[in-house]
Amino acid sequence: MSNSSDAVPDPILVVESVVRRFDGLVAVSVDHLAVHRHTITALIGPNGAGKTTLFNVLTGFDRADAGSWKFDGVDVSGWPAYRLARQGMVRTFQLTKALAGLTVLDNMLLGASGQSGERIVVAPFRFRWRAEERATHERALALLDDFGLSARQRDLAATLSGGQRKLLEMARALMVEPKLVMLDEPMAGVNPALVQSLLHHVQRLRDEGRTVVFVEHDMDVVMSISDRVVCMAEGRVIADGTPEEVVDNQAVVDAYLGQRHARAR
Amino acid sequence: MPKAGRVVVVFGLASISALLSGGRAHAVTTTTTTSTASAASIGGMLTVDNHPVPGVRVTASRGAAEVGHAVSDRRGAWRIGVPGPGTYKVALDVSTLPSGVRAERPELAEYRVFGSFAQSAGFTLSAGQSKAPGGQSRLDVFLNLFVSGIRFGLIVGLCAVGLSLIYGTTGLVNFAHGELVTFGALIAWLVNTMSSGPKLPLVLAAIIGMIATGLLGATLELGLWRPMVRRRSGASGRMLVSIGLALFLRYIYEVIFKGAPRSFRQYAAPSPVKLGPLQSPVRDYVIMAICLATLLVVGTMLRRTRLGTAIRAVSDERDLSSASGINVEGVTLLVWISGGMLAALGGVMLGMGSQGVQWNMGFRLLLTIFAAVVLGGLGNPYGAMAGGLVVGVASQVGTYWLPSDLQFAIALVILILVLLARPQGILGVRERIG
Amino acid sequence: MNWTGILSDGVRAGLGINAAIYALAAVGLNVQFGYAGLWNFGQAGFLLVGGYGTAIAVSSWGLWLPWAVLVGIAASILLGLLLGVPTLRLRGDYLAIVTIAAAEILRIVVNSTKVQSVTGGPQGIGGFANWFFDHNPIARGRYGFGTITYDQRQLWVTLVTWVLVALASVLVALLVHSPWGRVVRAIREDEDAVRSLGKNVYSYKMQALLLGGAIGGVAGIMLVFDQQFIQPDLFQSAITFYAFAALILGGTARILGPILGAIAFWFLVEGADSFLGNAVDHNFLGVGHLVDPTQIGTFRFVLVGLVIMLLVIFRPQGFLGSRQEVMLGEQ
Amino acid sequence: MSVGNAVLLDARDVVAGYLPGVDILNGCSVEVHEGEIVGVIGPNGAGKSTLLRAIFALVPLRRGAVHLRGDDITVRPPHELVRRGVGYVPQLHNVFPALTVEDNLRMGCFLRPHDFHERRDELLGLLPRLGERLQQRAGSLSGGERQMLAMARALMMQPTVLLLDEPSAGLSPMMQDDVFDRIVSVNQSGVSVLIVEQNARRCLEVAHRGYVLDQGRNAYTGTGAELLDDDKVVQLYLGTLARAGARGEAPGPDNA
Repeated sequence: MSNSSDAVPDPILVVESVVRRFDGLVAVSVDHLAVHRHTITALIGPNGAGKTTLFNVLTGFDRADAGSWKFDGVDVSGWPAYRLARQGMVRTFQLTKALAGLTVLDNMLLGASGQSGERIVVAPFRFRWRAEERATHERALALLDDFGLSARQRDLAATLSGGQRKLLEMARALMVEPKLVMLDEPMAGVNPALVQSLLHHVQRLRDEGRTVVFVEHDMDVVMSISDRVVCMAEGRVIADGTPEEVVDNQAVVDAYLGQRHARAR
Repeated sequence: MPKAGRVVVVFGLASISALLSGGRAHAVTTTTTTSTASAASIGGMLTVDNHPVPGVRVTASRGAAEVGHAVSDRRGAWRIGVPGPGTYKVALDVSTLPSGVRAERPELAEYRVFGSFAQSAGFTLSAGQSKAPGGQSRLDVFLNLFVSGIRFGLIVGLCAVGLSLIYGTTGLVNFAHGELVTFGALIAWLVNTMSSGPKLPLVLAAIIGMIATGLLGATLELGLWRPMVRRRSGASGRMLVSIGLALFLRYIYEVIFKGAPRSFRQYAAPSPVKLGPLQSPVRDYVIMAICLATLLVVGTMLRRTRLGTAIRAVSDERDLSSASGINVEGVTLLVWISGGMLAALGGVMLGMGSQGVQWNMGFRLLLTIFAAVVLGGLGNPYGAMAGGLVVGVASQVGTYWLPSDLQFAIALVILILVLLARPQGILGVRERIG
Repeated sequence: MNWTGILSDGVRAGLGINAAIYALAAVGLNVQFGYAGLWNFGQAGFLLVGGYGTAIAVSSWGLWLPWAVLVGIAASILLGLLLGVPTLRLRGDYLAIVTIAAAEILRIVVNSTKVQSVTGGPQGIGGFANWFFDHNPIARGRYGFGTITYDQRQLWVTLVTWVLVALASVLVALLVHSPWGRVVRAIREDEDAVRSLGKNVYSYKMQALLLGGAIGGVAGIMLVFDQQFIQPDLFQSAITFYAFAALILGGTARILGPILGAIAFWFLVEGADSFLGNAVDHNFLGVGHLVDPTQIGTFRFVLVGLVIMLLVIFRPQGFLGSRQEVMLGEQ
Repeated sequence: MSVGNAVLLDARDVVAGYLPGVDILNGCSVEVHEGEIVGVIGPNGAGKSTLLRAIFALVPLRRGAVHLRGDDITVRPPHELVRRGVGYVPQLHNVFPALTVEDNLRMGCFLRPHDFHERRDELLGLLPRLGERLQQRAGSLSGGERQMLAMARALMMQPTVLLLDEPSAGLSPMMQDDVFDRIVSVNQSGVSVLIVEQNARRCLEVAHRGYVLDQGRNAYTGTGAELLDDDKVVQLYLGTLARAGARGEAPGPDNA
C-alpha cells in the first residue's frame, strides 16, 4: 500500500467513451476510466453492472460498439485478444480456464510468450528450441514453487482443487510477463483458507512493479488490498476513488453495498 | 444461360448425385480375396428434363461377349450386374429410344469398372426438335421449379423438425436421421406392395410406416441413447455412434431391399394437371397440403400444448426442467417417437416422387436436412421448417440456371454462404459473450 | 472352411495399400481432431482435391508427375484455407457440417457434365501415374511370405505409401511434442485460455487444419496412384467415416493410433469379407441359405457400422488412448 | 418457526461421481429435520454441489441411500421428487432465460397447472419485486432478481424441503443480504431448507445446523453457532480475513 500513496498519477490504461450494447440493451457505457501504474484497482458493482463485459471488451474477447482505449500509451482499441496479451495485458477468467487435459507444468510452459518452438516451421527441429525451452522450464518451476504448486507439476490440471486452479491460472498469466494483470473474480469459489494466499500473491504482483485490476464481490478482500476502487452500476462508472471514499459514497451504498455494509461514520 | 427445354440431358446414376451409390464405392481392394462373390454393377438413370425415359435397352459387353443387359424402368433407371473389375463396352440400343430422342454418344467403348460396387455410367442425349412435354416459356419453367421446390422444401422441413427437436432435447447431432426417413418409406412400401402382404392402400401404409418408425425411434432411445446418456457419454461420442448406426441400418436395408428404387402401388405415375402456368399432378398438391398441415400442427403443438412447453423447456435447460417436475427422459422418448414419425412421413412423401423408395434415399437427403437445420439455427424447430423451405426452393430453382446434377451442391453452397453471413442461422439468436 | 485363407486375407489387407492410405488419412485427422479438436468431417474432400489436382495437372496441363503431386498437395492446402477462413471462428459443430458439405459439393461438381472436359465427369481420368510405375525399382515377381504375397506393382505402391505414413507420423510426432503441439493441444481444451496467453488461436487452428488436410491430400494422391484412375465415386463421404473409425479404433491423440487403427480396421473388414465368402461357399452354419453371395460386399458396411458403435460405446479410447482423457474431453 | 425433531430428508453414506473410478462423494451423510435450515459448507471441490445433485437424482448414486420422510427415494427420477415435495434450485442455469418471469413461474407449476394463479399471487406477496417484472424475459433480470425467481419457481409446488445450490454466488453484498433474508422468511413459512454455500460465514449465520464437507466426507457437524465458534473450522474453512478485517492488517507472506 505504502508505495502507492506517493506515486505520481501515471495511467497505464485509459478508457474513453467505451460502449457495448446487446440487442439494444446498453451493457457498458464508460465515459472515462484510468488505471494507474503500480496500483491495485478493484472493480465492484452489482451483477449485470457490466464489469465482466468491460473486461471482455478491453481484453479483446468482445468488441466495443464505440469508444477507444490506450494501453501503455498505445491505442489498442479493437485489437484481438492475443495481441493485447503480447502487449502485456493479461487476464484470467471468472470460471477458471485451467487447461484440464494438460499437466500443471504444460499449463505454465504454455504461458511463456515469443517461444520460437511455437512456430510450425521451427517446431520439428528440437535443437532450435531446446535451450529456450529449458530456460522457460526453469522460470515455470520457480513460479510454481512460489505458488506452492511445484509438487503437482506432473499432474493433470483436472486433478487440482478449485483454489489451486485459480492459483495456477494466476501463475500461468505471470509467465506472459504482463504489465497489467486483469483478474475476473479471483477469489470466487476459493476456499477461504486459500484466499489469504491468493491475496498475498496479488499484492506481490504490485510490489514487483505490475498493475492489477480485479473484479470482486467480497468487500473484506476489496478493502484489504486495493489502492483504488471503481464501482460500476448499469454499465456506468458511478464511483471512483480510494476504498474509503467509495464505501462512503451514497450511490455505491444504494446500488451495491446496501445499508448493512455502509461504514458507520 | 442454358437453353432450358431444348438440350435434354440424361444423367448417369451420378445425376441427382453420386450419393446414389451411397458409401459403397469408397475404396477399391486391389488384393484379390478368396471370396468368389462380386457385387460390381453399372447403372444409370435416363431422364429427359427430369422426365424419365423408360424402355431403353442398355448392354454391357467385354470383348465380343455381352455380359449383361438391362431395360430402363419407369423412372428411367437401369442397372447391369457385371462379373467384376475390368473394361467394358456399355451401349444404348438406339432403336429402343423414343422417337425424337437421340443419343449423342450411344456407346461408352472403354468403361472401366474398378472393384465390387455399384458404379454409374452417363449417357448424354438430345431431344432433337421435340421439346420437353408442354413447350413451356421460361417463366413457366421457373414457376414450376418454384412449386416443386416448395414441395421438396416442405418434405425436407418435416424431416428437419424431427432432427432439430432431437438436437434440442438431447444435444445429439443425429447422423442416422436419414435412416429413419428410409425406414418409414420402406415399411410403407412393404405394407403397400409386398405380394404376400396385406397390400394396404398407401394412406394406411404410410400410417403404419410412421408408427413403425416411431417405434424404431423409441427402441433406439431406450436401448442406445438413454443408457449412453446415463453413462454420461458426451455429445461427440454419441455423434460418432450415430454415424456407426447410420451405416449399420443403411446397409441392412440394402441387404433386405436390394439396390433398385421401387415405387408405391398408388400415385406412381400420375399425369400432370394444368393450372395456369403450373403443371403438376394433383398428387403433388396433396403432398404439399399434407406436409404443410403436419408442420402447422407440430408448430401449434409446440406453442400451445403442455407437452410442447415441456419439449421447449427441456431444449432450453435440461436439469432445470426436471427440477420443475418435467419427466425429462419421458419427454426425450416422445421426441424420438415423434421425430421418427415425422421422418417417416417425409420418407413416404419423398418416395411418392420420381425417385421412388430406395435403401439410401434418406442418406441422400441427410445433408440437405442438415443444411435446413443449421440454416434455421441449431435446435430451433421453427427455424428448421423455414430452413427446409429455403433449401428446398433454392436447390430446385437453382437448376433453372445450373445443370440439375448440381442441385444438391446448390443447397450446400447456400448453407455455407448463410453461415458466413449469419452463423446463428436465420432465426437463431446471437449469444451474449461473457 | 479355409481358415488360413481367411486369416491371410485379413493380414494381407491389414498390411496392404488400403490400410496404408487410410492410415495416412487418419494421421491427418489425428492432427485436426485428435490434437487440435477440429471436427473435420470432410477428409474425403481433401483426398479428392489432392487426387484430382494431381490427375488434372498431368492430363490437362501435361506436367511432370512429381510437379503434379505438388499441385495436388497445394490444392488440398487451398481447400483447407477456403474452409478454414470462414468457419474456424465459429463453434465446432459448424466446421463439421461445412466440411462434410464441402466434400459433397466437390464430389458433385467434379462429377458434373459441365466440367467433363477437365475431370472426365463420371468416367474420370486414367493413366496419369505412368511415371510412378515406370520408376518401380522392384523386379517382376511375387513377394511376401506364405500365402500373403503382392506383385511388384502392388508392393511398390504399398511400400511408398507406408513410407509416407511413417514420414507423416514422424513429422506429427515431432510437432506435437514441441511447444507448437502444446499450444495446439491447449486449444483443444479451451481456446479462450490460450488466447488470453497471447497465442493467435485462429492461426494455430488453421495450421492444424492445413497440415491435416495436406496429409489427407497425399492419401488421396496415393489412392489414385494405386488405381491409376480417378473418378468421383472414389471419394464418398464414407472415406471420412472409415478414417474416423480407424482413428478411434487405434486411439485419438496418439502417434501410433491411426496406424494401428487402420491396420486393424482393414484386417477386420477384409477378414470378415473373406469369412463370409467362405461361409457362403461351404454353407458354413447354414450361412449359404441366408446370404446372397452378391451381397457380401454390403455386409462389410453393416459390420463397420457395428464396430464403430460398439467401440465408441465400450472402448472410446481405442487401443492406445486413456479412458480418463476421453471422458475429460467429453465433459 | 419451531424446529421439529422429525427427520425429513436423510442422505446416508452417499458415494457418487462423474468420471468412472473417480468418486467425488466418499460416503457423506446429511440430515434435514422438519423446519430446519441446514447449511453445507466446505472447500471448493469438496463435493457440496454434487451432494445436492445426488440427492436430487441428477447424479447416479454408486452407494448409499436417500430417504424422504422414511421413504426410500434413492432411485426415483427428479420429476417424481418434485411431486413428492422436494424443490431444487441449481447454481447456474436456474431460470429459463427465454421465458418471461410469469412463464418461469408457470413452469414451476408444471405438475399442477390449476393451482398456478393462487400460488403465483401467494409467492408475489413473499417476493414483491418479481411482481413488477412479470412480463420481462428472465434472461434480462439482474443476478439477485434471477436468484429470487429461481427460488420462487421452486416454491410454486409448495415443497416441504428446498435444496439451494450456492444461492449467493456472484451476488453483490446487498443482494446477498437480500437472498439470505428471503431464505429465512421462506423457512419461516414452513419450508425446510438445505443450502450449499461458498459464503460459509453468511450461511452458518442463518442455518440451524451445519455440515462441513471435505473431500466428499463429513468433516464437522454442529449447530451454525458452534461451527462459527470452532477455531479449527474457522481456521480451515472460514478463513481469518474477515476477522482481521481492517486494512493495513492484511496478511503478509509469513501468515499466508
